Amino acid sequence: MLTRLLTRFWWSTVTLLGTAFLTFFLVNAVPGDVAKVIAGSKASGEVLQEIHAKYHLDDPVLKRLGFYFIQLAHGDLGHSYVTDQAVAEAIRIRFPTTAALTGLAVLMWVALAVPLGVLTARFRNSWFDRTILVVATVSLSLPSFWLARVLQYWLAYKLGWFPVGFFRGLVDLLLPAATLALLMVGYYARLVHTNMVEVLDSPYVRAARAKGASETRVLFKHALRNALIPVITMLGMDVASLLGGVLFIENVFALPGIGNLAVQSVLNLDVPMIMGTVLFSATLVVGANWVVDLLYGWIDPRIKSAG
Amino acid sequence: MSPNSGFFKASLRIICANRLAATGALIILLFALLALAAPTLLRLHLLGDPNQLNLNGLDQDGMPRSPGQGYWLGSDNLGRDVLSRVIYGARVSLLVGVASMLTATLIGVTVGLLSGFYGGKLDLVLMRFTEMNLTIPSILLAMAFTSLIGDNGRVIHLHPAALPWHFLDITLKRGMLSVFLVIGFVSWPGMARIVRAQVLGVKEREFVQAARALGASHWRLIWRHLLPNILPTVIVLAAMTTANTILLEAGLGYLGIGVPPPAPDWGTMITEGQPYFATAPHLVIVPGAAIVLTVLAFNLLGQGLQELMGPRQKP
Amino acid sequence: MPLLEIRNLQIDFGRGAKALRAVDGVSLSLEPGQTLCLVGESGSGKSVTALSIARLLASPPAVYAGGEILLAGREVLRMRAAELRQIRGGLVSYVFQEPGASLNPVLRIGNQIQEALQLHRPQAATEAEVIRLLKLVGIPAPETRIKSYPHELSGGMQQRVMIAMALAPQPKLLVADEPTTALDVTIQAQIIELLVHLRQQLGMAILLITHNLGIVGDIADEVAVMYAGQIVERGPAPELLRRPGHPYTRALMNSVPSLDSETDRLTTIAGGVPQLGAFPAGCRFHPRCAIARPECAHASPPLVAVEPRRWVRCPYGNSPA
Amino acid sequence: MKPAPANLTRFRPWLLAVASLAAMAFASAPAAGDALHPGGTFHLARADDPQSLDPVLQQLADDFLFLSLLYLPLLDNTNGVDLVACAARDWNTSSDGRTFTFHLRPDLRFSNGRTVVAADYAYFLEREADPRNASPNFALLGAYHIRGAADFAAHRTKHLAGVHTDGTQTLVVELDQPDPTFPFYYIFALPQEEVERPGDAFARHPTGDGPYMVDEWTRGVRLVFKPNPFYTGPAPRHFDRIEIMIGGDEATHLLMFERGELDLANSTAIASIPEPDQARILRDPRWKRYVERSPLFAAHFANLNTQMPPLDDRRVRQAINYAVDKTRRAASGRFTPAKGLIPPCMPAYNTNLAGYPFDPPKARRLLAETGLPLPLHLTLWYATDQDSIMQAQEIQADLHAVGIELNLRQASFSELNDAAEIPGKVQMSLSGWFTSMPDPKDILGSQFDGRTITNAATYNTSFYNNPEVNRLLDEASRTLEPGRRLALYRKIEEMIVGDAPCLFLKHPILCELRQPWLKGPLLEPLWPIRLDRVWIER
Repeated sequence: MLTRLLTRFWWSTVTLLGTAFLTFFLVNAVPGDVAKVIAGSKASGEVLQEIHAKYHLDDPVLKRLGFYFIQLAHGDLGHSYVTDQAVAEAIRIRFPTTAALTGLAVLMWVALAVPLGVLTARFRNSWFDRTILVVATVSLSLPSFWLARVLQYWLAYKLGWFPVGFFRGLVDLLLPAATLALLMVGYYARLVHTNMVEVLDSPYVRAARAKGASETRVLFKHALRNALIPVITMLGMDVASLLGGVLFIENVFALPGIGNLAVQSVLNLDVPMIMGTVLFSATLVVGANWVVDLLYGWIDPRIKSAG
Repeated sequence: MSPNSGFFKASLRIICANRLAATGALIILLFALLALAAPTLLRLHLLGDPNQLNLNGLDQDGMPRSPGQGYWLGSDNLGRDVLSRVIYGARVSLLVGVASMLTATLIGVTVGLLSGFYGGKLDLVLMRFTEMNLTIPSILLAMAFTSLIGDNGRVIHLHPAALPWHFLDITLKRGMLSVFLVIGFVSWPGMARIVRAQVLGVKEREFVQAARALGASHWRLIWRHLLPNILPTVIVLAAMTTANTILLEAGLGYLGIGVPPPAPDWGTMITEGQPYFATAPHLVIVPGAAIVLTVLAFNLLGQGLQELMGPRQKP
Repeated sequence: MPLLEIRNLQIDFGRGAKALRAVDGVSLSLEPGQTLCLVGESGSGKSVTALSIARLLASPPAVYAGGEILLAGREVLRMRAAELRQIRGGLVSYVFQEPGASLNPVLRIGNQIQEALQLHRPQAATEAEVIRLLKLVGIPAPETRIKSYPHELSGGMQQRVMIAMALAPQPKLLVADEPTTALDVTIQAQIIELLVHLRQQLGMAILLITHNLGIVGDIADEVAVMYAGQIVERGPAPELLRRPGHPYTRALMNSVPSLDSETDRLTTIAGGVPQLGAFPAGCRFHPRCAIARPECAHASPPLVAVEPRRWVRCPYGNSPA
Repeated sequence: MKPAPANLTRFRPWLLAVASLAAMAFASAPAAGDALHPGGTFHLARADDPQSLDPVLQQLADDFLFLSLLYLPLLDNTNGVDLVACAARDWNTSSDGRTFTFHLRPDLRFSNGRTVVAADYAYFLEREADPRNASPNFALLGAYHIRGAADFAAHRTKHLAGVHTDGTQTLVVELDQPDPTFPFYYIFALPQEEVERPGDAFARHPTGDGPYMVDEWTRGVRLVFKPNPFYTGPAPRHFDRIEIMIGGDEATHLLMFERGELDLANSTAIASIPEPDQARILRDPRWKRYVERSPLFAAHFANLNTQMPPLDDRRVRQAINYAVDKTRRAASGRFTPAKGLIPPCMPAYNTNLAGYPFDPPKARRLLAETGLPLPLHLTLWYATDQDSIMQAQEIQADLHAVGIELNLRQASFSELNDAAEIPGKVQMSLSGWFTSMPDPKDILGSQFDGRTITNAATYNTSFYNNPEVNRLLDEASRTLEPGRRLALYRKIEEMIVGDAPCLFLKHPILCELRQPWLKGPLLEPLWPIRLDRVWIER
């Protein structure tokens, strides 16, 4: 168990370093004079030179890469070219919003997807199952920004059930989280369904039935826990695609989260901020996978002894 | 009967066997036909010019007209025919979507095959690289990529130069080429992983072992034995990947870093239309519905094919 | 009154035109405390018959198309869900083929046995009772084993746990569906021995499903042989084993692996078991039959009582070989 | 985002004929007094953070909104018309128009409790004049030629020779050449001891002598103001708290406003009610009474790079001007179609200027005269905001009709700025100019002085160089006599319009919407939204 986690940790670190490397080259190829981004387009030559010196812009790329990694080793993600704010600080300020939004959304869609997946698996191939299948496919075909706009207009503005935007309290996150949940619930309902179907066909579920266990007991005590194991893996992996969805939803609902920060920094060519957000989300994904690994051992006793 | 028509018949039979797949295929076919026919429809004046500003398209307040008032799906903020723009938008979305899917499939299948077939160090390196790509949300990666690629313009003639089939002309306006490459480059890792897993399974089967024992070359093993066996999976994945690439393309358009105007791109149409939501909701609803329908069609096709072909991947 | 009586049971898979008949007119009966062995190759419908006793077949696709199943005088096919839950485990318990897959991998074995107790003997759902049951089936150091997960046990131990779980509610009938197939030879003998021993000690009836006629002699009071969804021969064990009446029974006996033989190889019956839905016309066994005659391909023979408590479905094979 | 290089120069109006509807309506608003204005929280939203809250580093027009909350200028204006004393008790100008003397109020204090003295204003001017501070106002202040500014900028002197204090209560500024517009330059007091604290604390939590101070500024999240406990300025303070949420777009802000979540529909100084919603709002009985408008001292145009063929041919540039219909959408009341550069609300506006009416046949004739093969291919760069996108596509369609194929090139604001100032890179770019001066000096001189095209960072992105225009610009800026000054600038404008280095488009009109409970004068043409002058009364 420990060796496995350590191996995973080692590979995660390698992956993250690779990601840092990748993003560094990616964003450093961005056209346009960075110094002008920093100082404004009308800055004098003197000021531009100072900035070149300050940010080591004239150094060879490899030297800058070296600097960047040394910085990273100190936990420093650099400063924004546009606002001079520390990237780490910007991320720290914005992370709670994204975390709360995501957390709320995960709760919502898991609460919806699990019963749907279980019921469709139980009543496999019924009209109910087929309907939910189509609804689920629709759900994963919705463009997040579009759905967010439509719901914002209709539920928040027209009907006034929710605040239109911004983040002042948890109430403000209800609609954005529900939007995100709607986008994800289809996928997860199907995932639970697929795993549940497999588990319901398994001998131990038959054995549980043969014992005289009630249907509810069979579904929830015997089948669900087994069916959720792959779902939890997927949840961990999905943090990445989730950040993609969050990005648009934060944008539409004017939520000050990581996604919005990323969009802003790309539009502003704010290189350190782009790298910061990319690296941060990569870390988040790797971290989430790691947590899933830990959870796995707890949920599935077979893993623990498997060394 | 040529072998080709046999293949098509077979595909048709397969697709019709599943109602989901059939629905999906039908919608895609419809959009594809409309997209291909758009220039002809335009020449026959059955469709307005998607890029032509038209003062008649605006009401007395200078606002877009709602659906019905002389325009089936209304007009946009510049008085352009929304129906025409949506149909022309299908050209962009389908072309970019399918082209990115092909790019992603090419990379994904190659990486997956090599990784799974050769294993060892190559596998380790390729899979690490895949994982790195997976750790960054694809939209974020695409955003970073987009700011990288400069403007290249290119016209693609899908017909021999000698033939005047101009309906097959597709102009890759500035950005379109880069957009599909970007989307292709960020969409392959998932595919690579699944292909690799499949290859690992097929590789151990008797007939591959037998072929290997008979001294078949690596190329022959991959081409004649592995590829045909993973093809069903790849086809299902390709359909679902197309759904995602179209969504991604719309997303980039929405952020203003996709295919540039005046190309009627669905995502861009939503961005341009959303300030009008309170006044002319059709400017957001219509292109959005087009995206949903197309993406849904590809997802249904993928879902249906998966049910038909049996191997269970992700739903 | 027999404990179990199956009359003319018919089970289909699928409905309407697509329906495939898996069990075709099977009748059986079992007295309390007796052991009945249901023998046949895989695909013969014996497991389907066994599972139908507690209506454990997933429905759909399975359809109970006809016949009746009387368990202690109660009609199983008409039972409501609550009643069904009560007899499952309470009256009839099951032991399945693959103990590893039949135990829930994420629950501790103590917990799983306790669940069976809770469902039918809630007053006895104690750790002490679980330990007693584990001791009963011969698991060493049961006090520590109750905390184990299934994958931490060997196959034989897992099957003992399954048996303990089946016995926990003190059923009148134990259905053992190929309980030894997945285990290695020495363990097989131990499990059969355990079943014999438990029957003597607890006095329950056993319905043993197997494709191995070799173990039948050790345990069975009566034997029924199934082929392609039908019973082809039925009778008291010693009689039947001594004088098999149906060519299929004979073929099966020839392919019996001996429990003490070192080799796994057996004389197999030529040809394959017919697929469900592709049963041959006439006598279903005729394509593989050593004594088949031309008319066997047309007339399907009835199950005929050749002597008291002895039935054979072959007009030519009933003269004992 | 602002559609064009927004450069809000710091001048006050001096002769303003046009008062906004709002200003008229509220001219008779009850006299300010704390008893009338019970405080409360003012809720606003805007898309982006201010660049900085340090007035020296303040660059975008949008951010000026907040300076009036944090600092008191020496001179201010009421109703967008008259200069009035603010931090200064009174002021006078010497007869040669070169020396300005300001007498301070004795009782002003910074939010750290210290009394404001004349040296604090001198410090402000010196910070702006020192190139090391990279103040975006450096060039603008430079255009006044304060005595000794060049030596100071080159670090040859420790102080600005033309700026001195007389005791703690008097500030004197001397210019090298007369300039009647100088009193309209906003001069603030900055506490040196706070500014020079290490780090960037001052830009984020500035210390000023205005009615409010920053309570919290979390970038990208919110900006909150609270009362400055030491405030003793002349105008009353109205709110207990001003909360500005940052993020979202204008459309979202308007939806929030309509739901009552905001007190003001928009709080970016130069943006209006989103155009798509304007007609709807104006028809809505609930809101139409609360819409108010004010013209802006601004011009929108597309720069035509006079050094890049085929735009080096004046006839092509003129043809473009004739080909584009500038009156399209004018009925919305959001802009006045432009004939030239000087906006109609400015006294120097020339009603006789012919400009370029919409005349496609004439455009085609001019193009034919050039003998250039049609269609011509041109590229237009523009920023990513909605207004620019629409404008660009309208131009594209109009030019298509006369045989010019316009390639559209969308670029980020900064990318556009960078590209436009590189000679020979950008053929056409959508641009604009905002000035707060009721004088054309800035709007004409900053962009069309041909001697600036060799600067690395030039505002002359048409690369227009007419020696006669250059000479007249020098002469006009020195002229004190109003009538002659005006005539000179009109002549310059005529010459520029004739050469057509731009596609002249429009003069924007600001359109704002407030909640019924928000009272007080809000809009004016120069510093359009005055948050410091309104209050809540339910």
